[in-house]
Amino acid sequence: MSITEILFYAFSGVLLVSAVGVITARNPVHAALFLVFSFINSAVLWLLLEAEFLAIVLVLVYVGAVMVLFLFVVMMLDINIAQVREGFTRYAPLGILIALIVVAEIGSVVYVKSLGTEVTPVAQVAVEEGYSNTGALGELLYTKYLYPFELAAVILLLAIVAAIVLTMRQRVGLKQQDVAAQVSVRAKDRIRVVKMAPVIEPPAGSEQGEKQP
Amino acid sequence: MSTITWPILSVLIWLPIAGGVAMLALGDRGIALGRWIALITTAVTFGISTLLWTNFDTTTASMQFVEERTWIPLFNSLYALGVDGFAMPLIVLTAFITPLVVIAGWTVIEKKPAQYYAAFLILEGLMIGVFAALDAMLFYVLWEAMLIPMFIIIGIWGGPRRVYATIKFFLYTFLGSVLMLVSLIYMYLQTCDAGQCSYMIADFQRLPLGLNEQLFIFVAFLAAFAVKVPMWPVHTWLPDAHVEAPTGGSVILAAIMLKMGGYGFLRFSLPITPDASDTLDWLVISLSLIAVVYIGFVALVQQDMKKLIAYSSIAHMGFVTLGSFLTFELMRVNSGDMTGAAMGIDGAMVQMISHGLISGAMFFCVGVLYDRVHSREISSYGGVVNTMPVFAAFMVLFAMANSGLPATSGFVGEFLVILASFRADFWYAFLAGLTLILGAAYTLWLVKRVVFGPVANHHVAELKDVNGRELLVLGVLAIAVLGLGLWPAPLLDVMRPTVENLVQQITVSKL
Amino acid sequence: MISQSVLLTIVLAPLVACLLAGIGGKVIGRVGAHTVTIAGVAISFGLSAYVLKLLLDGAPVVNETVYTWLVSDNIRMEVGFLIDNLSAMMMTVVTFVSLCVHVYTIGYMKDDPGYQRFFSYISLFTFSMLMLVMSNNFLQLFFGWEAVGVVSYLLIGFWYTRPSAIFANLKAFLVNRVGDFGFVLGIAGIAYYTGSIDYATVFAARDAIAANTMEIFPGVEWQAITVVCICLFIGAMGKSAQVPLHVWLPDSMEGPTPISALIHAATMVTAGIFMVARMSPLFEMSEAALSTVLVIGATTAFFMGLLGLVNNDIKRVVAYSTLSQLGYMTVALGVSAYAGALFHLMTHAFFKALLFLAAGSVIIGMHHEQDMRKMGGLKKYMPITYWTSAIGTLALIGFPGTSGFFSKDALIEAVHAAHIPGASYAFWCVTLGVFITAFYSFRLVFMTFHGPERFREVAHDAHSAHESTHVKTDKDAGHEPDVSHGDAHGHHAHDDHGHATAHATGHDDHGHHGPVEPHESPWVVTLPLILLAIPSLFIGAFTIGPMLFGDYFNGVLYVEEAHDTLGHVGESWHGPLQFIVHAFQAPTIYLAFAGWAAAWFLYIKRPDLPGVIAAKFSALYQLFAKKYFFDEIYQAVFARGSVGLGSALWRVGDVALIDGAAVNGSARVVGWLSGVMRRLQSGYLYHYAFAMIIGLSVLLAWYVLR
Amino acid sequence: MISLNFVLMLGGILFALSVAGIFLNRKNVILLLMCIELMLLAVNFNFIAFARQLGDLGGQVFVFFILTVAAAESAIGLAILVVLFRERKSINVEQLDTMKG
Repeated sequence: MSITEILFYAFSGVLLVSAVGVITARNPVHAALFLVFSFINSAVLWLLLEAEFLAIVLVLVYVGAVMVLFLFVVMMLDINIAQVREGFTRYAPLGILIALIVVAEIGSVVYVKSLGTEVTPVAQVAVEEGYSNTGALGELLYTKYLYPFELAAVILLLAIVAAIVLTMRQRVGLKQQDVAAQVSVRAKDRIRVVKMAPVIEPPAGSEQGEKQP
Repeated sequence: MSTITWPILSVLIWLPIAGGVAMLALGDRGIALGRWIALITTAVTFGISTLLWTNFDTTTASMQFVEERTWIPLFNSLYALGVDGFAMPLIVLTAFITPLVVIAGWTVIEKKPAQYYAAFLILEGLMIGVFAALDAMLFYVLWEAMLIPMFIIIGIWGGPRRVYATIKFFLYTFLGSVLMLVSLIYMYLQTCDAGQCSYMIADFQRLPLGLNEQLFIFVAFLAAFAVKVPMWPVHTWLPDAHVEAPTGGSVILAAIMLKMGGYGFLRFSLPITPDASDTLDWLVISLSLIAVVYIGFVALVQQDMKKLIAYSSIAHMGFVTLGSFLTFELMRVNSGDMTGAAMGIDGAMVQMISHGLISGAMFFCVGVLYDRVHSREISSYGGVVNTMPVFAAFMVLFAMANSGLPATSGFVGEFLVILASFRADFWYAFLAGLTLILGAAYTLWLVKRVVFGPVANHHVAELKDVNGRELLVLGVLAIAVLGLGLWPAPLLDVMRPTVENLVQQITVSKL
Repeated sequence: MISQSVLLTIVLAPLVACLLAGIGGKVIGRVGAHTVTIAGVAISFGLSAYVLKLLLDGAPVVNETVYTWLVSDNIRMEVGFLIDNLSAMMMTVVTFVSLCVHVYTIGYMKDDPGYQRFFSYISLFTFSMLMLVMSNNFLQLFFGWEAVGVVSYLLIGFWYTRPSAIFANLKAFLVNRVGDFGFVLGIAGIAYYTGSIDYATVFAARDAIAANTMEIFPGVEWQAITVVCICLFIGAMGKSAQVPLHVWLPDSMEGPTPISALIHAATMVTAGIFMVARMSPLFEMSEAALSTVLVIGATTAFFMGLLGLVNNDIKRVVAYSTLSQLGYMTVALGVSAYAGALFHLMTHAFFKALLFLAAGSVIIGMHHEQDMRKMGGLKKYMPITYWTSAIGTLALIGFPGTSGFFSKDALIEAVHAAHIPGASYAFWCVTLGVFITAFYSFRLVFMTFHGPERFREVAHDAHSAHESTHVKTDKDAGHEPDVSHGDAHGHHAHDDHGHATAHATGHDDHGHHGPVEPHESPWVVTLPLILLAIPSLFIGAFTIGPMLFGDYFNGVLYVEEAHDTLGHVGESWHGPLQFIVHAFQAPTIYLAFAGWAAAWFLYIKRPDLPGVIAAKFSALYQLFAKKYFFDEIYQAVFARGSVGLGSALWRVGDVALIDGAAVNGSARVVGWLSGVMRRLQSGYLYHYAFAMIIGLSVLLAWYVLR
Repeated sequence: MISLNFVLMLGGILFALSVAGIFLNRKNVILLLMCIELMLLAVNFNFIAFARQLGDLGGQVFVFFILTVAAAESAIGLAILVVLFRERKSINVEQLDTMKG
């Protein structure tokens, strides 16, 4: 048993424990933190599996961005934990049963049907000098997978726009400057010239003068 | 061979569609210009379609004016167009009817006129495409695409129960055609097994198929085409659709869309599955005869003019299916003597063209009345001749044509089919011949109640006779109806090689 | 040689005139309309006579194609002309009668707003009839056949505001269509067995038909030729109004009188006779078909004549007489005396047209009164009409020397000589029919022209009674497709000019001419009467020799040796005079005189008796007055029956079963199913998620365990 | 040498845990979202394991895309959550039954 394997098993164990923590934690904040922890464990495992770039991305993107977002939302929203936890165990047997079935199925695929052993592993060539997982991945992404990559970028953009549009709200009664309206204003919008009969009586003399020419 | 080197069929398909798109772009504000665009587009299309006729080689049964381009390389589907003696007259008919529809709707349509015309223009292109398609996938796509403009036409410019009618129309036709899709895909896979994947109809026709396969394919096709024709008992969408459709929609529906069913039988069912057709021809023939007799009686009691004409359409289309499927019975009865088979198919084709003209004309007539009184009920009329003598003359003419009077086109097809069916079985001819009586009964009773008699009410008393526009439409149709009735020989000459080829083809068993 | 252009001119001249008068009617005006149409028909008549003369001078028979209508499956359908002695005779007769009617119409229709239209129609009719008789193939025959039917339809319904007229025209067309139905089947049969529809080819191949049998009902073999001939004859029954398809002819009297003369007496109704004669090579092959023809003709001849006895409408009496005479012609066909039938057809065309036109003249003179009970003593007011109609009547009853005598007597002789099944029944029918014919013919003459001047007695209350009958009829006829109108027509007289304005104002014009003062008609009316009276009197004597016993129809008509009844009659032929003398040895002529005498006794000597007799034999009288209840039965069975059947099929089949159960039913099933399914949709997100996960694991399990 | 089977099994168990988590925390939308993240992570393990086993970087590319989409998804999901909370003052799934048939 090499050191790699020992490390791998150890981190795997921690990963599973923290995953159990995610699903059983009473407090969503704890759950989120457990999730962060399992992500970090996963990142380590991925490093061991020679996926260095992804491991870093996982930490940067997930732990750094997504999980922060989660925590942010969890804390921002005032969640009634008691109410949410109500009937926590009601479906637990079913859930555990399904989980066991899934495990059994995957186990049977892996061990009984020996799907993994059918896959002939490539001879592990020694990594050549100057090989970079990031570089190799990048080369692939910007050549063969260019279109999907662009598409992914668009999806992200879409997600940004969508998130903003969804959460933005127009508050009523907010005093705001409308520059367009200010620029396009015209005189007649502001001043109205009204023609009306004189309110003040003209001097009496002139009236007489008119009546008796 | 034809002397036309430019892609005439593509022009015929895409010109109206381009016109339709232009109409959409122009919108309702430019409708004064838009109407002229629509008219000119359709008129030019008709003009081009006559080139099809004049350059048609009447000595060959093979496809003419063929165009082939790659369309969907993934499954070897081609953008392949071409016409033979079946498709060409139907294309000309389509191109002939559409300008009339445009003229007829000139001032009548007030709601979203640009979109109305656009729908008809696009529909025209699609319909021509259906007749011209040589690739089954292209055929199928156009066949389904055609439903959309019609769906919109009935759904937007239709009568009060238009939603019910459109959904019924759509579901009925769609149900049939998905089954057709299944069998098309099946045959495509068969061609792949044979080595060369292809969706070409001609390849399907050459495909060797066992009897069971043929039976399934035949039934699937039957589902698609019988609904379209429509045959009893899948006909009930037609009266509803007709009643609710605007005049132009009814005209196109009756004049052209119904013909796609008949065309499908001739293009797909018979040549692709000759043995299944042989096995199941009794079914088609009995349904056709039921259509003629049963629907004849049903038409008699209709109170709604459009419904009556719709039912009469079903009865008349019964002749198309009857004529198309006589071949096998003839072979059995006359121990292999094929005389009469070509006559039956000739009759079916002539009946299709003629019914296109006559039913179109009848719906125009109803439209003329409807535009004035806004009622389709027979009882709302009576004595129309007193106030609209010119219209009455046309109506009587078309009614006579509808009841199969010699010298009108309505007679030719019925006569040929009766002649051919007599060879197969006396009773076929007998039952088909009943249409002489029934057709006259329901049509002329309609005429009696609507056209003749004293002025029935103040609506009728205030009627104005046809205006120049309506006179043009009815006059052109009258000339066509009489022309085809007095001299149908050119039409039959065009079809002869194709018909003979088809008869040859279907008498050879695929087993 | 007869050139094709002459023949085309004969046919197209009336058509061009029709189009000019019909489409350009407003432009050319009334005078223009009758000028062009009369010119057209006159040209046709002149050229027809010229063609006839050419043929008599030995010109070869013309059988040529004008153009090919269509070619389908190697059967060539053409439009062409066959001009032989038969068609030449028909052309001449048709154009002559048509010409007379055209002239007559100027006077008869002078006040009618549809003047141009009327002329257009009758010219169209002439065209159609010429197409029919000149045809050299079945297709064109059928075209002419239907075209005359359509014109008849248009003309019966000429006064389209009158409900009874538009009812009658629908009825006429539909009954004719029943005949046409048989006719088309017959044509189809001919095309089947001979592979052609050209007369010459078909007749040459007639043995091919005769050699075949067909099994229409399982187990019953019929000779194909019999089936084909009977089918063709059904067509003739419709057009020539033979029992049981005769019901339309009396009703067709709703049309203007010139039409009754031209179409419903002289020409169109004889198309059936013409057609069977044309098909003589076929009919000769089947004795069964001939017997059918014979029996139906005899029945029509006798029983329809009886109905003429009780009718009081002047036109209807003549109409029943027409039915009866058509029966005579059919009987002649049945005994293979085709020449006799055609001969009678020709003479009948003249004298029956004459009678109708005379009746029309009386109607004009009486200011459009048709009820004979309101006439009488018209002789001194309308002398020309009287004398011409007397001539017509004498010809009709077969007074020795008149043309009707020759044709009818020869015909009865031929029946006497016949031996095919039904011949003796036919003989009794036609012999007794002579008595009946004489009786009702003179009844008409006596009631109209002799006796007291009853038109002066027409009281106002009687008039209003007539009014109410009329209203009732209108109502009856208005709402059923095929309604007969019972007996209402039997005794109410019509305003023959009830055009739009008159009708709209409810017969106001009747009010002011209470007791009418009859007057002789103008010359345009009397001239045709005189023109027709001449052939009615004389043509028989001149033509009987060549037509019946000579070689006029050689090569046209075909008679089997065994059926040659006319040849038998011809053995004793020694010229017209001897024929008259010979006739006095047979009972027929005495029966005719007896009928005359009986009519004189009952309607001049003892005018009170008919009512007494009618009361005494009221059951019989009712039977006749109701026309053997044919109309009622047809009305109930066919008209109401088909409407009822249609209604049932529609409501049960279409609305309830197909639409209700199948179409909307499946929609309802879908709706109900979705109603059940929607309960599964709790709306809770996690339920959907659970469902997905469970489904996923099941799917996975299926993959794993497979 | 880490065996492929072990990694696959690890992914499977992680997946099963997140499935169980969906059942347990059915009422808390935030936790549901977290479970989905966990699920995606489990799937990513498989991709990475096979990528390594086959020496094909395509698997890692896929993980990359999955991460992208998952990020987008959770962003939008949380946005919806915020809006929902603003409307209902609660994120209790029990109250969200407008889709009830």
